[in-house]
Amino acid sequence: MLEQTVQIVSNERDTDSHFRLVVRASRIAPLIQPGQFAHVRVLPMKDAVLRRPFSIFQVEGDTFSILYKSVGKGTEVLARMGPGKELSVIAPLGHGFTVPKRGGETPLLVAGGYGMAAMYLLAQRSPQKGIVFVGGRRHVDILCEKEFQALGWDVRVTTEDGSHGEKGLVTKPLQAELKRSTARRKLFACGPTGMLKAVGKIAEESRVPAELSMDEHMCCGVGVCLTCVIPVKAGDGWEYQRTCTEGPVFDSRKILWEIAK
Amino acid sequence: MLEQTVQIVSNERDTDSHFRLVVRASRIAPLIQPGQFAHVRVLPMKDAVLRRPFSIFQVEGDTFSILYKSVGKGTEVLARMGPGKELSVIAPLGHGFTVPKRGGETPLLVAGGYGMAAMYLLAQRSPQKGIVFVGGRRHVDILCEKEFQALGWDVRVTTEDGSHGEKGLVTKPLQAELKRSTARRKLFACGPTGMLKAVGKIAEESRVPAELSMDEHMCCGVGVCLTCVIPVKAGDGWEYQRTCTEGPVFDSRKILWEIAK
Amino acid sequence: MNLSVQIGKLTLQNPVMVASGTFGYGVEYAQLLDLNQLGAVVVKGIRLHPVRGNPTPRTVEVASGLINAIGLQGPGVDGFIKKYWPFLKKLKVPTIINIWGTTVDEYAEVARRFDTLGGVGALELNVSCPNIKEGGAQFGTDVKLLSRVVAACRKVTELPLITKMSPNVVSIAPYAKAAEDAGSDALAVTNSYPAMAIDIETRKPKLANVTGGLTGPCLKPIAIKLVWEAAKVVKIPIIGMGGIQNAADAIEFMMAGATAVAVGTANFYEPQTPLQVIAAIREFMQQRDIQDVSEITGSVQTTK
Amino acid sequence: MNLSVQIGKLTLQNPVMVASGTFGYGVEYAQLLDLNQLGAVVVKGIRLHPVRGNPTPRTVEVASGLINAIGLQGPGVDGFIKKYWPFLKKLKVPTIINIWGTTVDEYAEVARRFDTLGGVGALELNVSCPNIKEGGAQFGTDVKLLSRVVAACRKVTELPLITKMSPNVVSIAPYAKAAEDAGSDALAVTNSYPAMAIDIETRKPKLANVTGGLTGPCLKPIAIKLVWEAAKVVKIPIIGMGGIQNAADAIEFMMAGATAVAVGTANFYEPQTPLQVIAAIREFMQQRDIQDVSEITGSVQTTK
Ligand SMILES: Cc1cc2nc3c(=O)[nH]c(=O)nc-3n(C[C@H](O)[C@H](O)[C@H](O)COP(=O)(O)OP(=O)(O)OC[C@H]3O[C@@H](n4cnc5c(N)ncnc54)[C@H](O)[C@@H]3O)c2cc1C
Ligand SMILES: Cc1cc2nc3c(=O)[nH]c(=O)nc-3n(C[C@H](O)[C@H](O)[C@H](O)COP(=O)(O)OP(=O)(O)OC[C@H]3O[C@@H](n4cnc5c(N)ncnc54)[C@H](O)[C@@H]3O)c2cc1C
Ligand SMILES: Cc1cc2nc3c(=O)[nH]c(=O)nc-3n(C[C@H](O)[C@H](O)[C@H](O)COP(=O)(O)O)c2cc1C
Ligand SMILES: Cc1cc2nc3c(=O)[nH]c(=O)nc-3n(C[C@H](O)[C@H](O)[C@H](O)COP(=O)(O)O)c2cc1C
Ligand code: FES
Ligand code: FES
Repeated sequence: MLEQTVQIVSNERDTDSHFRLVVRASRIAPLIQPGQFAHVRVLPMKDAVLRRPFSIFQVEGDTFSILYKSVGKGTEVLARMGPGKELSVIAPLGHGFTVPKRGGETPLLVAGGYGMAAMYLLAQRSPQKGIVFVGGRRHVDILCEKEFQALGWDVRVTTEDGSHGEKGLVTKPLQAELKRSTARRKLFACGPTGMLKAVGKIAEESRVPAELSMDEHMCCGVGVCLTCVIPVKAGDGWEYQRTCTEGPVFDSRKILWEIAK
Repeated sequence: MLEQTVQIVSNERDTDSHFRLVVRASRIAPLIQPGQFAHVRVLPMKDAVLRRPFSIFQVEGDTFSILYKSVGKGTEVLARMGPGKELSVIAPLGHGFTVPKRGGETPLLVAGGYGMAAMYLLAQRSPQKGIVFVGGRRHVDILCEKEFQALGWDVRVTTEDGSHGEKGLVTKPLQAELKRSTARRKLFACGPTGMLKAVGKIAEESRVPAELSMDEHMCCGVGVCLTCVIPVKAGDGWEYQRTCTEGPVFDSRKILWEIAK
Repeated sequence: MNLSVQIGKLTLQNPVMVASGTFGYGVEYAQLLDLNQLGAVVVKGIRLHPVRGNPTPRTVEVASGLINAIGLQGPGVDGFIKKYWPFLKKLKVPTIINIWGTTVDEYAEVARRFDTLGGVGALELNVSCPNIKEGGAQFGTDVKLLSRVVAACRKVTELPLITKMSPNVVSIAPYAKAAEDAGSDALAVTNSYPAMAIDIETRKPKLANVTGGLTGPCLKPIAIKLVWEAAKVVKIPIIGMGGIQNAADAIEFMMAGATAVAVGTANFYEPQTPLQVIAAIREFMQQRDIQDVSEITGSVQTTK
Repeated sequence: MNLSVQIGKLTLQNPVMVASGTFGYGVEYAQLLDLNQLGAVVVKGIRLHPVRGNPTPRTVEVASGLINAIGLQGPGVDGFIKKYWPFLKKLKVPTIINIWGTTVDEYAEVARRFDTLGGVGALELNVSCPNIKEGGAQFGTDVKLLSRVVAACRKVTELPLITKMSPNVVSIAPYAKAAEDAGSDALAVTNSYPAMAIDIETRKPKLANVTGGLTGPCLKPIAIKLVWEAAKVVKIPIIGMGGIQNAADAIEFMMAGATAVAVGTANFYEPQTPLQVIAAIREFMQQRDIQDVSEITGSVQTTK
């Protein structure tokens, strides 16, 4: 974890309201592990008191990038910032994915929306290639499909409106795949909470392990404020653990969905 | 008084931290009288709840301009806004200067700092030319000297550090001028409160009328909030009158300097 | 689609009014917006006699807010009637007159004067101005005094009475209840919050009055909570205010329990705010097929 | 040039600490800044037993502020001593422990436990958390209960006691006086202000706890006034907090009467804030030839 003032290398529209931001962060880049995130202070956002968290998408040399959707005041201001402008970044943060080992379980990645971004490094650094299941509402919500294909992964697209790939939810081809064979597999998922919950259930039913990257509202991002907690099994009972510190990636068996809202 | 969203035509550095802003405001421009001001909403200034008042400098066709000093958060944001960007303006506001009549008293203008800007229209629209006394701390504080000369007015510069014109305060050459002749004269002044007070005193001693444009902290700018008041003689006593509505220009004899802080 | 709301026996064509002290006597803004589109015009606080108010500086901008210590400058009842009433009485929308006094009797006397004037829409009792030594907040932070002021005014007028509450209390509930019990027809929640700012260069307070009242967006989360709490204990309508800048803010107040709202500090920045809020509330209702604006009031879903 | 200040018998190398609940247990920020440069580290509130805290969402950003309803999640005295004390006790700067309970006895018991621990810098009595049903604010808004809590803790420890005041009172003066009289060595002014926000799309409160405590820059003008008023009635030092973002804010608190200050919400945005404030206070003093930081305290020039 480091705090660094970084320069924007590029910040361009991807699809629709999604943008790709590349920053030069020489000290941070080498430290990044798959599934970690960056806590970004958008300096021109004047009446804000919080940073904004984003999963780290790609790392290249002394740069890293994020893939973000413009949804509110922070991301809207960010989307208007050009190359050369400065941001303050605290990164890398959080406990990321366990990178698969050669010869271990076959990784099945499940992503929704910008969850795709959080999994690129995992796919890239995994010695074992697998399948990426990616879902979205419309075609424009399917991000970085090409990048995953370029890594040699099998990408299975679903959209709710059928405008790209198979029509339906991402869990449909995932379940089909799990039924198709009995090979050892492990799930890795990142996306909206509803999807994560569904993936957790599928994992349990199929008795495959799963690592889920939880999307919780954050404040400090470094473990001091206790905003971002989720209920996690501990001892005989449960306790609130911090998504920003113990997570964002949790073993799906540990999450108490009944208590989480 | 109108509210209009206007486009910036140009916004360029003048001297030091002074800028000239020209906006296209077709409905407002024709209404402007000398000594009136514009109340400007700097839209990107996010956590602000107030507009910022500026004297109107020049009017040309469907544009008007202001000459402003970057001193705080509003003017700093403003200084970074380029042509094409929008501002919301309420103008023209306030009760301005009485434009001299042909054959009447000779106008003597006294200006400090950006007070100079507030007097340009007065000089331009006065059928009778006169003298402009302009003072500042340093050479860079003397604004739009050339513009007044181009109007055919006699410009007498003083600076406190002697870097331009006569060394000393603006009141020095003014007093000398008043002593020099007994012709009928009228003073018009705009600048810091200390200067206005001194001019008011000189006017009283020399028994010449004076109109002073008061620089009071403003809030609404249109007379509803009662922020900008100064103590003014009324009946047997005095009352607080609004700089934004009854002023900014007041007859100097009416101002109660003892009560004003 | 119905936007009209009821404040006692007064019907407003829509729930958006302006906040006392931020809209002068209406006439000043008449050039910039059509006053007849408002729910009501609420004028600056008036006591029996003319009031000079505090020395300057009287306002200072702070983060997402404003502190003011105007000190209730005003023309007094007679001055108001002479100078502003001829204009106001011709408006098609009601005028609500914000009144105050330094004694219970003065409140009642001012209420009586406006009762006899005829044509006044409602009276708003300002028992919560933090910027004057006598009168104002002392009445709004003492339950017994508050009851007495409201009851005394109730006795002399049938005009709808709106009690303007102070935010500066441990819990608003007993005050809200007291105002209702004493005969108030509605509550205005909330007035400004006592605050202060210091110029570190001069080491002087930024206001001549040293302290003042904080208003604007920074106050909204506090005001929302006060409205929500007051709405739980009273049956009379609440007029919500404190930092409203747009329709989302206004709707938030209504969901918390407000029947109507008032736009204050935002007028200084953008005088069109009240009209923009009205238009956008209408749009919000259209999009969600809400037939009556009263469906929004108190619709927040809480388990508490 | 002297920056050190005195809080009871505790000497701080400079007047800038961090606010409880915004700095975890110190260890979390240790990678980002040198804790040994702070005036003191103040840890998150601790009661006798472990506390789970409230459901989520627990915080929401508002205009120039934050509302939180964490609900004092924490490891309890034993958990804290086991998990965090080994790290904290090695710091060169004092650790101030923020404590609370649901009864007067629990406050005293927690105080006693930390007294016997050894090496603790001071205890801060949180009698003003708005986010828990029992304990917290109920003690801070009732003068008698407040006195009892402070007196009970005073009996069991010689550690400097700092009473953390609630802003949610009509006047802070009687509470400040009560805390001083009951043996408090200092006051912390102020805790967060009760507030609420509603999501108008879902019609649900933005916090699972419905209401929370407002902090950040929006609170500063209220906090400055509270410090100024408290400083007029007590002789013990005041630790000022509420929206401090930079040295100018910190100096404003000191001029209002604070001996020391704490940086809270700003840590989330910029963890370097406390160190930046220390550096800039030093610069402020240098430029003005101020020899001792105590010269700033209470130096506001008012006629009131
Ligand atoms: C660990 C983590 C990783 C993330 N990675 C990415 C990413 O790779 N790409 C991406 O586009 N977004 C990502 N997000 C979500 C991103 O942080 C929010 O979209 C962003 O903070 C919104 O900021 P804003 O100022 O634009 O929106 P605001 O104006 O603050 O809010 C707009 C809307 O977004 C919601 N929102 C605000 N904060 C969050 C949050 N933390 N999580 C979810 N919704 C929120 C609000 O409730 C509101 O509805 C991630 C969030 C977390 C916690
Ligand atoms: C009628 C009138 C006409 C004016 N004409 C001009 C003009 O032609 N050119 C020009 O440069 N300025 C003019 N001013 C001053 C101008 O309004 C302020 O400089 C501006 O509001 C500062 O805004 P800011 O956000 O940059 O500063 P802030 O960050 O708000 O404040 C920075 C500093 O400026 C001071 N300040 C803030 N508002 C005022 C104010 N209304 N008057 C004086 N000082 C203030 C503050 O006290 C502070 O010290 C005029 C003011 C008035 C009342
Ligand atoms: C400059 C100013 C003057 C005010 N004068 C009065 C007043 O005379 N009477 C009154 O009851 N409230 C007065 N108020 C309070 C407002 O009516 C309103 O309650 C408060 O500003 C909160 O709303 P806002 O945040 O939208 O401004 C005044 C507020 C301001 C800013
Ligand atoms: C997330 C959060 C948690 C807090 N937890 C505590 C706490 O445990 N005990 C306490 O006394 N104050 C707590 N506070 C209050 C702060 O210590 C401080 O008094 C308040 O935030 C005002 O300062 P600020 O505006 O600089 O944040 C908390 C504040 C925040 C924002
Ligand atoms: S966001 Fe603060 S603890 Fe996780
Ligand atoms: S600035 Fe509001 S009355 Fe003049």
